[in-house]
Amino acid sequence: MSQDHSLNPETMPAEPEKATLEGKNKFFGLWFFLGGETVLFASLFGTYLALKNSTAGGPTSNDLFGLELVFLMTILLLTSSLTSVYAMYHMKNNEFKKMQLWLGITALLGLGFLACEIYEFAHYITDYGFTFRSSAFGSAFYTLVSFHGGHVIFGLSWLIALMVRNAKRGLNLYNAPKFNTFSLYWHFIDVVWVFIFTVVYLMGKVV
Amino acid sequence: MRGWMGKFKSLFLLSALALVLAGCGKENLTALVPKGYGAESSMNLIILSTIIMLFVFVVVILVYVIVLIRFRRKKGQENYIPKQVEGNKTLETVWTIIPIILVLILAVPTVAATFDLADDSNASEHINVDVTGNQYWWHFDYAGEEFQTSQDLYIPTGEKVYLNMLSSDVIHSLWIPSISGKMDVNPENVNTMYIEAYEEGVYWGKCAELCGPSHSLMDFKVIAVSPEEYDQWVEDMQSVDPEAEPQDAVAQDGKAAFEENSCMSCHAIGSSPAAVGPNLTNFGDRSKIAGFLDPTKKNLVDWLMDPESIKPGNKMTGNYPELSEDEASSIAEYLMQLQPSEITPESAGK
Amino acid sequence: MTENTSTNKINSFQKQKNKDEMKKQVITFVLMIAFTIVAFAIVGTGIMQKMFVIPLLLILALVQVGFQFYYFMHLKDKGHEMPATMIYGGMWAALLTIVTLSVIAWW
Amino acid sequence: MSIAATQKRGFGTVLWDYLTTVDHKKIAHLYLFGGGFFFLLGGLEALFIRIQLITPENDFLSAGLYNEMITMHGTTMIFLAAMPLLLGLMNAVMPLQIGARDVAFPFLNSLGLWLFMFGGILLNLSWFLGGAPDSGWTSYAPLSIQSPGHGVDFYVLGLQIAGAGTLIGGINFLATVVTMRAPGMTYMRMPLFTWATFITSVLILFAFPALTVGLFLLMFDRMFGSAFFDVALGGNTIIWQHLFWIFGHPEVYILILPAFGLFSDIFSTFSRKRLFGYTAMVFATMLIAFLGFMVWAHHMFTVGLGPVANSIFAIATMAIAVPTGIKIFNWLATMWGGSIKINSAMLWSLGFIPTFTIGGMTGVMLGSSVADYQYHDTYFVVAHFHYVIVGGTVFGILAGLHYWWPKMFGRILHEGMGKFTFWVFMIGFHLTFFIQHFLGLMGMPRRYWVFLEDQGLDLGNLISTIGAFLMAIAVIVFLYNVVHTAIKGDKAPADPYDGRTLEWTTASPPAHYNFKQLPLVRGLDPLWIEKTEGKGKMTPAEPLGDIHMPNGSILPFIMSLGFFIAGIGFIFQVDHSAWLIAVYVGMAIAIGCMLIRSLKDDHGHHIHKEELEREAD
Ligand code: HEA
Ligand code: HEA
Ligand SMILES: [Cu+2]
Repeated sequence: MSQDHSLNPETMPAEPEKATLEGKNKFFGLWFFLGGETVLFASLFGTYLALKNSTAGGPTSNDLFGLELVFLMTILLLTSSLTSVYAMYHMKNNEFKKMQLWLGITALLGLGFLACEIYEFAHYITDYGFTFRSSAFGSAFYTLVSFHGGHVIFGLSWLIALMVRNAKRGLNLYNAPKFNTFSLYWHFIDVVWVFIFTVVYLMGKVV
Repeated sequence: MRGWMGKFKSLFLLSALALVLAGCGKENLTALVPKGYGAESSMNLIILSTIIMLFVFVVVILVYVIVLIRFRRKKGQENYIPKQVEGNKTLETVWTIIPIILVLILAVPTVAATFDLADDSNASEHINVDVTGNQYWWHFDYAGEEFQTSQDLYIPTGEKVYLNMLSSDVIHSLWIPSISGKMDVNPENVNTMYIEAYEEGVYWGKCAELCGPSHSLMDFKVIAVSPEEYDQWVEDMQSVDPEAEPQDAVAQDGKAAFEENSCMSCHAIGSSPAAVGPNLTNFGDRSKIAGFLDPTKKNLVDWLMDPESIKPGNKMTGNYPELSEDEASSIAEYLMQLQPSEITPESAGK
Repeated sequence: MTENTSTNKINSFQKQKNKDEMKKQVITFVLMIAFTIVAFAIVGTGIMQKMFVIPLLLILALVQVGFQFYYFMHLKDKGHEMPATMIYGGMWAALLTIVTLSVIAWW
Repeated sequence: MSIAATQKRGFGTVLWDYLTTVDHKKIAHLYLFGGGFFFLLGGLEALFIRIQLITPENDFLSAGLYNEMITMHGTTMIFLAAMPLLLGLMNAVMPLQIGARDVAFPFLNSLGLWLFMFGGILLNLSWFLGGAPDSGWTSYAPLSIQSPGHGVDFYVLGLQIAGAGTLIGGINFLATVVTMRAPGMTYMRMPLFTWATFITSVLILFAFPALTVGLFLLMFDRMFGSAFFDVALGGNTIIWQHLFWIFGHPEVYILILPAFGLFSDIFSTFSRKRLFGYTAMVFATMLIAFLGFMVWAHHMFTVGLGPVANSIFAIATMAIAVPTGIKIFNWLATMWGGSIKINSAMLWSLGFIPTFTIGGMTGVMLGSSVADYQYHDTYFVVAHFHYVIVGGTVFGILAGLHYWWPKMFGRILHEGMGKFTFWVFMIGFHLTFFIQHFLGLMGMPRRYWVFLEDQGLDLGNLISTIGAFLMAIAVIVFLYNVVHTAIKGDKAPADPYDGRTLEWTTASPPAHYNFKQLPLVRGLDPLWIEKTEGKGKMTPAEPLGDIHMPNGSILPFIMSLGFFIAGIGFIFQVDHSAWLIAVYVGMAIAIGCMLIRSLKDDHGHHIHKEELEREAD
């Protein structure tokens, strides 16, 4: 089949993720999407900043947040960013097995992050009675952080689907762009988290 | 601010007047004939910008007409290929610079007027009225005085009156076209706006922010009277005795029925700053019933019997026992007799 | 339907280049972690006044995000002009949004 | 896809073909069909509004129904009529103009279309399921929070779904322009309509996420008890207004820039002249888009943001007059010295210039904040935006339809009827809306269910209503024209207007792969260059070879259906939790489709060289 041939050339090109037109399209498409996501999160951050002091007598950010957990979460997510870079490194070297391995580690770190987040929310709800409905601050906090969490969940599902689907078939010019777009998306999630831990947690602790 | 554009203004006022004379626009309602400070500030800018726009429009249309007359493809020109022009630096610069200048001419006075109208640093030296917007009526609480009114706002002419506005439900917007532009009445924060009427009269006020089904019926009146009359009116309002028995028997029945049917749980006669329903102290003096109906007894009875059919979605409907025709009629009689002052919309309207 | 391609060799020049790039990225990572620790330390110990902490935190975050974009996501590389434009555009709109909502929705 | 060809095949096949198509030209047909349908619906709602306002204190509509009518009129017209019609034109023409065989993401293109369709249907179902939204197309909180029934819920979910479709469409166009231009088609050789598509897509990309977030907040408040706009719990209703207008103002440029683009193409074609000041036109478009993000608070001058904010936004708003003026004058200069041929497409374009100039100028007047204290929320504003939206966007859509009808459908619209439509519509339009400037200043606020007697507003409103009916007549004639043309219109040649750009090098309508061989572009107005240099035909940039095309798929349709079902579930789960089943089922369908899409490789198919050789030019 002609596709087979063009997607599995004798030597992999230097940038397998952008070697085909489809690959290029995916690459640009995802970047543009991230441009839009920037505004999406900006709107959420703006809403949060406008409402962060509207606690309606309930717990404030300073009462709630503990830095230890957030630090752990940050390290998990930052590290997962690095591991996905390793995966892309191996993709460019056409070392499929190693790529899968690093992607696997990325997924585990992401799962760890999610577990921490769920624990954190449960802690606020049971120990402080602080919920989505408590106050405008509560609504804004949970919405912002869960939108990020939702992105992590989506990213993980995407990653797992990619890994499982391609486990047997190896790397080619059809799926290399998919791995690459995933990694860009994953980095972006990390970027958003950097602002969340800075603006929500750290600044929420500075009184 | 006043008179920064003498000649053009009088010219425009003249043409505006012509419009009014031609039957376009109702006096004391139209923004085209300003009778207050805010409306005048706005009108100055409206005139200035209209002049600029007319200039621009004339230029555009001139070129447009010339183009259409001179450059139509005529018979015998089917194969004519015009010269392909890429552009022209000079021309393009000209039509970039001139609009910039025009915009600046408009921007400077706009900014000046914006700051002028937003200046509330002297509010405490003037009359302050706390305004509450409600679906679908207005509550006016005269700060420092012991009385409130609804629907009719009395102000002295030639003086700044500061309105501190808050909504009890959704967003409203207070607008008195011939005295002042509008400002939103938000539920979470007090907005302050000052108004000043130049002449005595009854001015129409409207709600300008969609606030539900009866948004279009949320009218009110501003009654501008001379400062002396205003003082008199304040005095009259101060000295109202809410318990006073009406003169005739029908009205006395009305008062009883009014109390029996728990009207008082929402309305107040006499001072009551927190109002669920309109304050009725000077109901008999009001220019309109429910903000927009002529003050006839029939209209009032109709209102009392079935407010929903008159102001859909209002909050009185269903909150009081059903009235018999008689009860409604006697309550109407009672309310119409609540006329604490000689200073009324009628006397101000002249 | 497709045979595994990992047998395909890629030339050694390319490999060396990828390796160099990877080295930079690891350094980037170390810096990012360091920045994070500094940020948490400042807040955790409370050694600084609010007036200084908040701008400092924001600067630390911005630099970190710059690292992510430019090194991890290769925005610095050739062929990324259009993506960079769009991200800057998005950030501009984002900045306006955030500034407005935190400044003029003030009550 | 010519209409004659359609008739030869069974209805079922055609339907299936359209449901599964990923061909940008057929997707364009669907956008035009859907947008056209919603335009009629929105127009009908406009007529109801005008009938209600024909006399003072009319009781043709009840108060609640009137509010539903204006809300649905505005929402339908903007989101379901104007934008889809424009997206339809972009889909039909932009890939042809850059010499591409397809778009970057054919599958997503189709997904965007179906999301719009199902979003629109969902929104309009509200009429039958307990009442339409009634808080205005702007849905200001807390009115929209307190609005009883499910109307606003339909608004939230309908727009969320349709909006996602638009966003997807925008990203698709961006990637298409970046990666799929024919050899030689540099950015600065792209026709203005392509430029407009590109920049409009940028606006979509940055504006819609703000609406997405706003709608989520509204949905959370209405359905899940959050407190964003609940003042008692510290909420702030101004946040909604900011988010809505951060989206809303760029949105109006999303509506006008494509029209600007196509007018540029039309003026230059029918003046037989190169567009005057091409570079300035491109940069003016960018500048409008850029400034468009910094002016949204001019819708909020009366909110009480304070004099500093009001001044900044007033100046930024007025600044937009400058790049727009550059455009107006460049169009005039394009025609100056040209050889102007006036047909229906050109008539709409010529009608646009004075009309839009008036609308734009009243815009600048509105931008003067203190003057806006008077204009705001009155019929002056209604007049302003109908002048720019109808006089700009709708005129633009009609111009584009007349201009590209042969390219899209293979037949030429009837000229006589076209001209009749234009004149009646034009007269009706000015009758309807010019007087509204004065109505507003004379004290008539907008969104008024009734106006009272004896306020001097009767005559103006009567005239306005009469004008609306003239527009309705014009629209009906246009519809008749479409039917007439489909049945016995003249067959169109490839290049009926002595065109200048690449779309006129393809057959009318084009083969589904557009170009047998990609053309080599040698400058701005590539076809014109070849014509003046004697060849009259593009030089191919590649030898004849196999063409790779994407496969059709029903998944976008089913996926959108899934979101639609989930949307209904979300709306009614407030009443009874059994409706959550619909949410789960709908989401399962949608996610299932996504999984199928990502797990099943789809390499598309090839059209072989031999086949292409067999087909005549
Ligand atoms: C296609 C849609 C479209 C377009 C293109 C515009 C264009 C403009 N609009 Fe409009 N606008 C709307 C759609 C649009 N608008 C809608 C729908 C609303 C109401 C929403 C609602 O509340 O429901 C609205 C409301 C609206 C308001 C808020 C009014 C209020 O609610 O109080 C304002 C205020 O500044 C405004 C301003 C402008 C300006 C300055 C432009 C400028 O872009 C115009 C620029 C053009 C020109 C100026 C003409 C050509 C220029 C020249 C010939 C050069 C020389 C000119 C000068 C020097 C002046 N618009
Ligand atoms: C693209 C946008 C667009 C378009 C094209 C129009 C077109 C029209 N609009 Fe609309 N309008 C808005 C966007 C638009 N409008 C918006 C955003 C609002 C604000 C809403 C709000 O306040 O929230 C508004 C508000 C608005 C009002 C103010 C209502 C109020 O504030 O109370 C009025 C009143 O006159 C009006 C009238 C009209 C008319 C007469 C047309 C005409 O041009 C329509 C012409 C079309 C026709 C007449 C169609 C003919 C149809 C048939 C012949 C029927 C065929 C039948 C079938 C087969 C179904 N519009
Ligand atoms: Cu705007």
